[in-house]
Amino acid sequence: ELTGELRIFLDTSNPAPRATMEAMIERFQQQHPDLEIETTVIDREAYKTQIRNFLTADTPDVANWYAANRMKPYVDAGLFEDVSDLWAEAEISDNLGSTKGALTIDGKQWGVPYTYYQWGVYYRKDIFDELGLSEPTTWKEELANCQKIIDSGRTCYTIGTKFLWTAGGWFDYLNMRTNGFDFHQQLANGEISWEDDRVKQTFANWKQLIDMGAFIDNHQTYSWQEALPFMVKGDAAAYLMGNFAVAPLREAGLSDDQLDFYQFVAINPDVELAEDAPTDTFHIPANALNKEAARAFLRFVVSADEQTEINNGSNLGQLPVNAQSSVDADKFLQQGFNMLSSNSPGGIAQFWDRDAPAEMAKVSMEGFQEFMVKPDNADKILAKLERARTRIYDQ
Amino acid sequence: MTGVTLNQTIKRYGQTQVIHGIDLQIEDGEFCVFVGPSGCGKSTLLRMIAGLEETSEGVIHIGARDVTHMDPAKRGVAMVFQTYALYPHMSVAENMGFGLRMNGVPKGEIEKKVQEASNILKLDQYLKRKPKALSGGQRQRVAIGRAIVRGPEVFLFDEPLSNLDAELRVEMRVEIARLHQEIGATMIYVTHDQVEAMTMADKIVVLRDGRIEQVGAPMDLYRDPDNRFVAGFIGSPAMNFLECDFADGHVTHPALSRPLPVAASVPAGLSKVTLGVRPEHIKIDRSGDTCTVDLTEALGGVSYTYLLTPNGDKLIVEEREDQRSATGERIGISVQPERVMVFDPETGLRFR
Amino acid sequence: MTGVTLNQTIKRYGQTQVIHGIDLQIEDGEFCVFVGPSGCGKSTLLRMIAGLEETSEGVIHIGARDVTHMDPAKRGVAMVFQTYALYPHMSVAENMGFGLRMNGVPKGEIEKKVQEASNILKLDQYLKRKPKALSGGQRQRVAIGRAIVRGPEVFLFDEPLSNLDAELRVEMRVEIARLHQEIGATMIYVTHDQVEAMTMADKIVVLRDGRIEQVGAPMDLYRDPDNRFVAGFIGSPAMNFLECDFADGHVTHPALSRPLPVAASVPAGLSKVTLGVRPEHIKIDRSGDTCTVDLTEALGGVSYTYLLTPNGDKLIVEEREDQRSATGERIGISVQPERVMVFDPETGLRFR
Amino acid sequence: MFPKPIEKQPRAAQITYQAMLPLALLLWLGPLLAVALFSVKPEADFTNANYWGMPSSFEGAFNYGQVFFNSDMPRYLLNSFFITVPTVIGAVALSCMTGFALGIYKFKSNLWIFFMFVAGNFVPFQILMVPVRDLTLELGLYNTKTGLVLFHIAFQTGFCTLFMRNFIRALPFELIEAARVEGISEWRIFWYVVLPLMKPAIAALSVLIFTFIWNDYFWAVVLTQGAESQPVTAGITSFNAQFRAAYQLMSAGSIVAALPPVAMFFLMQKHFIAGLTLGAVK
Amino acid sequence: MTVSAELDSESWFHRNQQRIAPWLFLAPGLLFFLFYVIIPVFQSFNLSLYEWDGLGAAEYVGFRNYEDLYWEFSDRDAFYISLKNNLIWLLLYLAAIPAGLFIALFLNQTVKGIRLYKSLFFFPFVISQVVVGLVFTWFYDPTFGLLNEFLGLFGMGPLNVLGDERFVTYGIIFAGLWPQTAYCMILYLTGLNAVDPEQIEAGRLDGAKGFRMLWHIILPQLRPATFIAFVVTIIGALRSFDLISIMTQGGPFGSSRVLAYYMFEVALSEYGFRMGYGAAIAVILFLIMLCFIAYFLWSMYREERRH
Ligand SMILES: Nc1ncnc2c1ncn2[C@@H]1O[C@H](COP(=O)(O)OP(=O)(O)OP(=O)(O)O)[C@@H](O)[C@H]1O
Ligand SMILES: Nc1ncnc2c1ncn2[C@@H]1O[C@H](COP(=O)(O)OP(=O)(O)OP(=O)(O)O)[C@@H](O)[C@H]1O
Ligand SMILES: [Mg+2]
Ligand SMILES: [Mg+2]
Repeated sequence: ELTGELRIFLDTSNPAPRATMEAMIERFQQQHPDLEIETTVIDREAYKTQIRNFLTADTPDVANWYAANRMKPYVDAGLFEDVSDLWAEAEISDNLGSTKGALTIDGKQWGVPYTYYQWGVYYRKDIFDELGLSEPTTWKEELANCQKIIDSGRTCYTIGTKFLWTAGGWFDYLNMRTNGFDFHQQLANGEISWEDDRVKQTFANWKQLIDMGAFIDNHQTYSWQEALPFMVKGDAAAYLMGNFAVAPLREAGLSDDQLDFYQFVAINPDVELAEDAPTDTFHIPANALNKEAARAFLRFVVSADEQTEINNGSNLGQLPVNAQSSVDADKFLQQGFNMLSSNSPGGIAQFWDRDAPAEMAKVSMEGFQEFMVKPDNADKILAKLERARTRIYDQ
Repeated sequence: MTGVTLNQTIKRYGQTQVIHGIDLQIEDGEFCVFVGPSGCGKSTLLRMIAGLEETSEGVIHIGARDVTHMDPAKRGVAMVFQTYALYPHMSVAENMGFGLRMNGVPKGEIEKKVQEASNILKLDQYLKRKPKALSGGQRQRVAIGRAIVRGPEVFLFDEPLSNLDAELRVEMRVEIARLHQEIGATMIYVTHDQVEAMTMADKIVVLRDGRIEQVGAPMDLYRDPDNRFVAGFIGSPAMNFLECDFADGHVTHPALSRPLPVAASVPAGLSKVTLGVRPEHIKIDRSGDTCTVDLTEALGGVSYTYLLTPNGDKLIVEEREDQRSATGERIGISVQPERVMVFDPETGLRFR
Repeated sequence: MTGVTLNQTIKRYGQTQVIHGIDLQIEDGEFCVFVGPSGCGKSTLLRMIAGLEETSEGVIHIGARDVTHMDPAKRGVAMVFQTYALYPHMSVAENMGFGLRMNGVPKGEIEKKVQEASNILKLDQYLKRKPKALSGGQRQRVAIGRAIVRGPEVFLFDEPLSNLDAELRVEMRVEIARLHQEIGATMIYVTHDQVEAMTMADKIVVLRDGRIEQVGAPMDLYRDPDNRFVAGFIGSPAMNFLECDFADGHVTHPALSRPLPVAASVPAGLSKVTLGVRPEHIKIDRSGDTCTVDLTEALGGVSYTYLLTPNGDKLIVEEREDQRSATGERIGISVQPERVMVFDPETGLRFR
Repeated sequence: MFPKPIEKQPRAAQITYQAMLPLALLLWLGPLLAVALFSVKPEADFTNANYWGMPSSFEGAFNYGQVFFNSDMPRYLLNSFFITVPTVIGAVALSCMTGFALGIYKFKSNLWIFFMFVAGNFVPFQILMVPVRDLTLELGLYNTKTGLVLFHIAFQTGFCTLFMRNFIRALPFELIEAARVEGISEWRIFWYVVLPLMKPAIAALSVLIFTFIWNDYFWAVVLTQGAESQPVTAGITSFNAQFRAAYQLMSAGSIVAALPPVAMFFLMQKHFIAGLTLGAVK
Repeated sequence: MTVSAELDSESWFHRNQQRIAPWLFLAPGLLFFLFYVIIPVFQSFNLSLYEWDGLGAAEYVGFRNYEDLYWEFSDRDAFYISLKNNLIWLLLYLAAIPAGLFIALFLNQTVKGIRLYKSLFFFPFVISQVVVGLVFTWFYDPTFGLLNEFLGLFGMGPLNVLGDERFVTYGIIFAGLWPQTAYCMILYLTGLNAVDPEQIEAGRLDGAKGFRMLWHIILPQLRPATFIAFVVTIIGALRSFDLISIMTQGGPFGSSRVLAYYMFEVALSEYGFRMGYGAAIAVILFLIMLCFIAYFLWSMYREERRH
């Protein structure tokens, strides 16, 4: 039986996820009544800087984070516990195979996933209907649709790039559709010049949208939440976003009749479709004091039942990582699940700021933001990114 | 003609009236000194003439011009302040030339005038210095220079020497007096220093509580004051006052060995009067024994003897160096009848 | 015996020496006044005696004890500062008793002593007040009270009255003199006020540039100064000095109608001397015409006449009220030979 | 007085001036008033784009209720108090002593030590960020109020010393000499003579430091995380993350966060201004 | 010094009280200050020669961080922008001084209720910069901000101040000027109180009026206030962090960064953790500030000499 103290740090500061997590921890508590669990929820943005500090001092026993490159610095610094032992257990190895890669560095696993979600285009079905549009599948259709939307006095896409990463989403898709998953990963790994013609092609595609006025104005001053009302009010018809956007859109009053989803269209027919599906994870800091309880907690989180529970529509509203869990009947989750499992032959990316090293991610997303505001600066921006690349990967 | 005339001038601060209808005529080229106890309105009156305080009622003329509501800069007056009020960031020359500069006088002319003034005041070698680098006396001279440069018709001084130490004060006093002789402008001078008033003034105006008590030449006020206030105020050490019985043209007081005849015409029926006699007019009579010597102070050339009269009144007697009394000694005093003054004990008015 | 003795005391601040080997003997119970121009080292010397400044060289005794390097508190001295230095947050009684309290004297005893002192100084009714609620004179009295309470052997005063106005200054001066008579302790008093020095001191120490010029009783210094500096420093208005030719026991000067015989023994071969004569010892000779009246100042009882001698020297003459000269008048002067002093024009030393 | 007193000017000028005062104030405080207005509006006003009009209903109680009962705000406020008050006490206490030492005693390094405090007070504090964070981590005080308090005390000591030393310098030195002649030990001179006289300075400095520390954001971000130790300035950002785009709540939260120093200023105005002009440097 | 032959029985401590006492009084404050302020400054200098991610071991790289800064500068990258913005801050922030003076002159009257007005005008200085930042973010908001409503009245705008790299820095500085002006205002108000009335009167007699009076007579007397206002404004400009962090996070695309924010971003933010690099930026910032510190200490030294 587990005793002692278990300190959990979470970044799920938005009301719904926060409640979900707290409920889950409560269930774990009931299983282990003698364990003293202390939960600290930190603002999502602040968490990203503070994880550095608390991994080295005042360390919790469990902390959530993100997969792939985002966890690499901590793994390299020896601040995350190697949990390969958990992954060796049948329960996990059998059911969590699809996400293992995202959690593996140097052949070892450094945490467990607890949720993931699809990205794609959420759109106002009622507006599409009104304009007689249907879900596009090709770049040409996409552009045509967009033109019609614009002609109707709306913009096609809402977006808020104040915190930069939303622009990263657009870049992910445009680049993966233009140049393919592998190219995209090589770019993230610094193996390809930003001044490569293929990259330029991606930007050229992007520019088509920008030039026709597809994005809302002033997006650089909005956070992603602040960009929601444009869609809610019908000023914008679509939003390239993660599935977590559904909840606030519904809250804001959009019914499922008004809201729908389609996979980002193909651009280059020669490349296979690949998707963004960021995986959120739990880790045990290397300096944790109660690793036994922490491991138990991680096992608990990935168990099929908990996965079903926390990812269902009334909670996180995302996809469970355990193959044994059931996906909520929610139409977006179903569509997403299908898309990721059957229509993503190219591969699954984590997200630009998780795949690229932090510094590169920062510089490049700034570049994306700038590009979206001043598309004519493309060459200058790419030159700058190229300079950053040579410096960052050099070290 | 640039005298200054005040006609029924009144000054009020809100409800309180501090100057109560002053009439005063200061002649062209006269050196007029305002004296009086602190708070009597000397500065206020001066500042009304300067235009720094509004005149609530009445009329002020400078020369033939009615200046009552004129801008200070237009009145043709210059003022020297107690704290000098030099501009600390300007050099001596700049300080002196500032007023002209503000009035658009050409540079060359300013320089010439500054040069002239600094010649008069022997400030030539300090023209480049800042006021901070000057001694008190030099600063005061610059302040005066600033006034001279503007060539005003009337100079106003508000206790210009009270921030200087005793020695410098004497020096500057003489200098201002000389300046007055040299340039001959009308000057109005506020002070509460006895000596300054006596030595510098052509005319002294004694103020009390916003009213004029007496106007006159210094020695006239000293010899022939109108009332007890002026008599006590002018002269140092101050006049001695003794409350005496009066009868038959004679006053009696325990300190006096016998009744003293007085020439003043005291109204009939008055049995008490105040007798005033200056310290230098009392002679010590070593054969008498009406008073006790309380203390003596020898200052070299002169010494002051503090006496206690039988009824506890105090008297100060000035003695020349050769005579000297010892503490505790019992002595008498004698007074020449023509040297004493007689005042109404109620109103303080002098009976002549 | 609690006199104060200084033996070859020297004070240096870094490189500069400001007190140059002072020898001084102050008797028990004596009232000793230090005077001298500003910056001459009066305060420094006093503070060395108090122990507030280290003595660089030499020895200081208070009574029989060598206190040269002793803690101020151990010297048995009390000091009264120019700015009073009252603790503003303590009442009068607390101010006076604070030193005793900090040194562990029992409460009852403190109270008794404070009571005694406040009786002497008539401060009884103010004991509960804070210094802020007192007038300048009362504050100074509290400062003195604080000194008295500690029952010191030596009182030190550093210009205690210079922050008071003229009237109060006279009053407090008398009071301190009386206090000295009452408690009879040794007192050392720094001032630059002529009158205070002359009237209060048993012994005046005249300092210049960190050296003693002369020590003596007030009237001795006045009548019989050792040198030109002391002669000029003591007495107001200051002594007149004339550079004269000397021959055959007579001095000649254009202002004098004929050579003046002097009794002083002037060294042989000296043809120039400085003649010193006080303003009150010059008589105006209306029949003469050697001098021009530059300016007269009438103060009432006395008036000062500023004369210009033919060679441009200046002279001040004191006249009694009856005589008076007019500006520009030409007059002669006469001096009684026994009233003049003769000084070495180089060293300033007096020839007796 | 400059400019010329308005009461000495024509009646028309007086009336214009009197009228302009409130107008100017309104303009000057406009942004703040807008926030206050926001904080009593119902949410509906924002969705209906009624940003600047009158509130359609008065929801002040509800909004502020949300802030106090449905967020971490009260905790952040408490944290701020527990950070600010000890800092004020600590910094003032330390600087009373350093100010006394530097203001009263003459010793060779006096001026240099004083200048060190002054210079330290002026460094861009960002340069301290990394080392101080490491030091705090090493001391095990990261993410504690104590860690923040200790640093604040140390850093503010620079400014406070400048302030106190100059204040003590202005005290009449004779007071200390008088006490020394009376045989009072140095410590007691400090305690019985100087400290009571420093009351005004202590008051002024306390108010000033209170606002400085209360309003600190940078160090709160660098040295703390999470609601258990962060002060309200840092808290308000996560509060805003929680209620993003709920302008009425963000406004109410901001007002609540701004209130304590404002109240402090109003209560202790005299001291506050004295502090600013005496010490005069932030 | 000759040592007195007579040695008291007092303790060594008692005899040397005056020499020891200052050090005892200084010790706590001095130690605190040394450990938290002085030593860290030198540590930062040292750290700037290392490359360190805050997690593993630091690697000595000599001046490479500075080299990188140089390249960033010559490439007109983030460091160049930060430096440039810092200079803009320095220059424009000084506008708080005349603005403060103007308001102080406006309020320097004795009409009824003026005290309350003065305190209300002082408000912006007391509230946290975080709140100021929020307030101005809304003020500038491109959709509903008061600024655009206002511009709309004159048929201008709309302007997205915080979203436009041409305006963003000026927008933030303007927000910063708000509290800073209030600060300068209070300094000038107290300064005006201390203006020697006799000098004003002398000026009036000399015929100086209005602006000429202000320029020739009042301003020179306000020098101390101006000096202090200058110092605090410079410091404020160089330390500016809160507003940028709250209002733009350095954006859009990094165009509103200043050194203080950039170093935080590099060293401690989400995508950062190049401690050595951050330290190098801090050192540059420190060196800029050093000019002002030196000037300030020098003028203080002169002041001390005079006493
Ligand atoms: N601004 C003012 N408001 C109200 N009363 C004033 C004002 N200025 C002066 N007074 C009053 O006017 C009276 C005269 O003041 P004034 O300064 O003229 O006196 P004074 O004779 O110059 O005194 P002192 O010798 O002390 O300078 C005083 O009673 C004073 O209190
Ligand atoms: N701390 C010091 N350092 C250097 N020189 C000093 C110091 N204190 C005083 N002096 C110098 O010592 C000399 C004597 O000063 P002191 O204060 O004793 O003069 P004083 O006779 O009291 O003058 P005053 O009448 O102005 O008070 C002066 O020349 C002064 O400049
Ligand atoms: Mg006056
Ligand atoms: Mg002295």
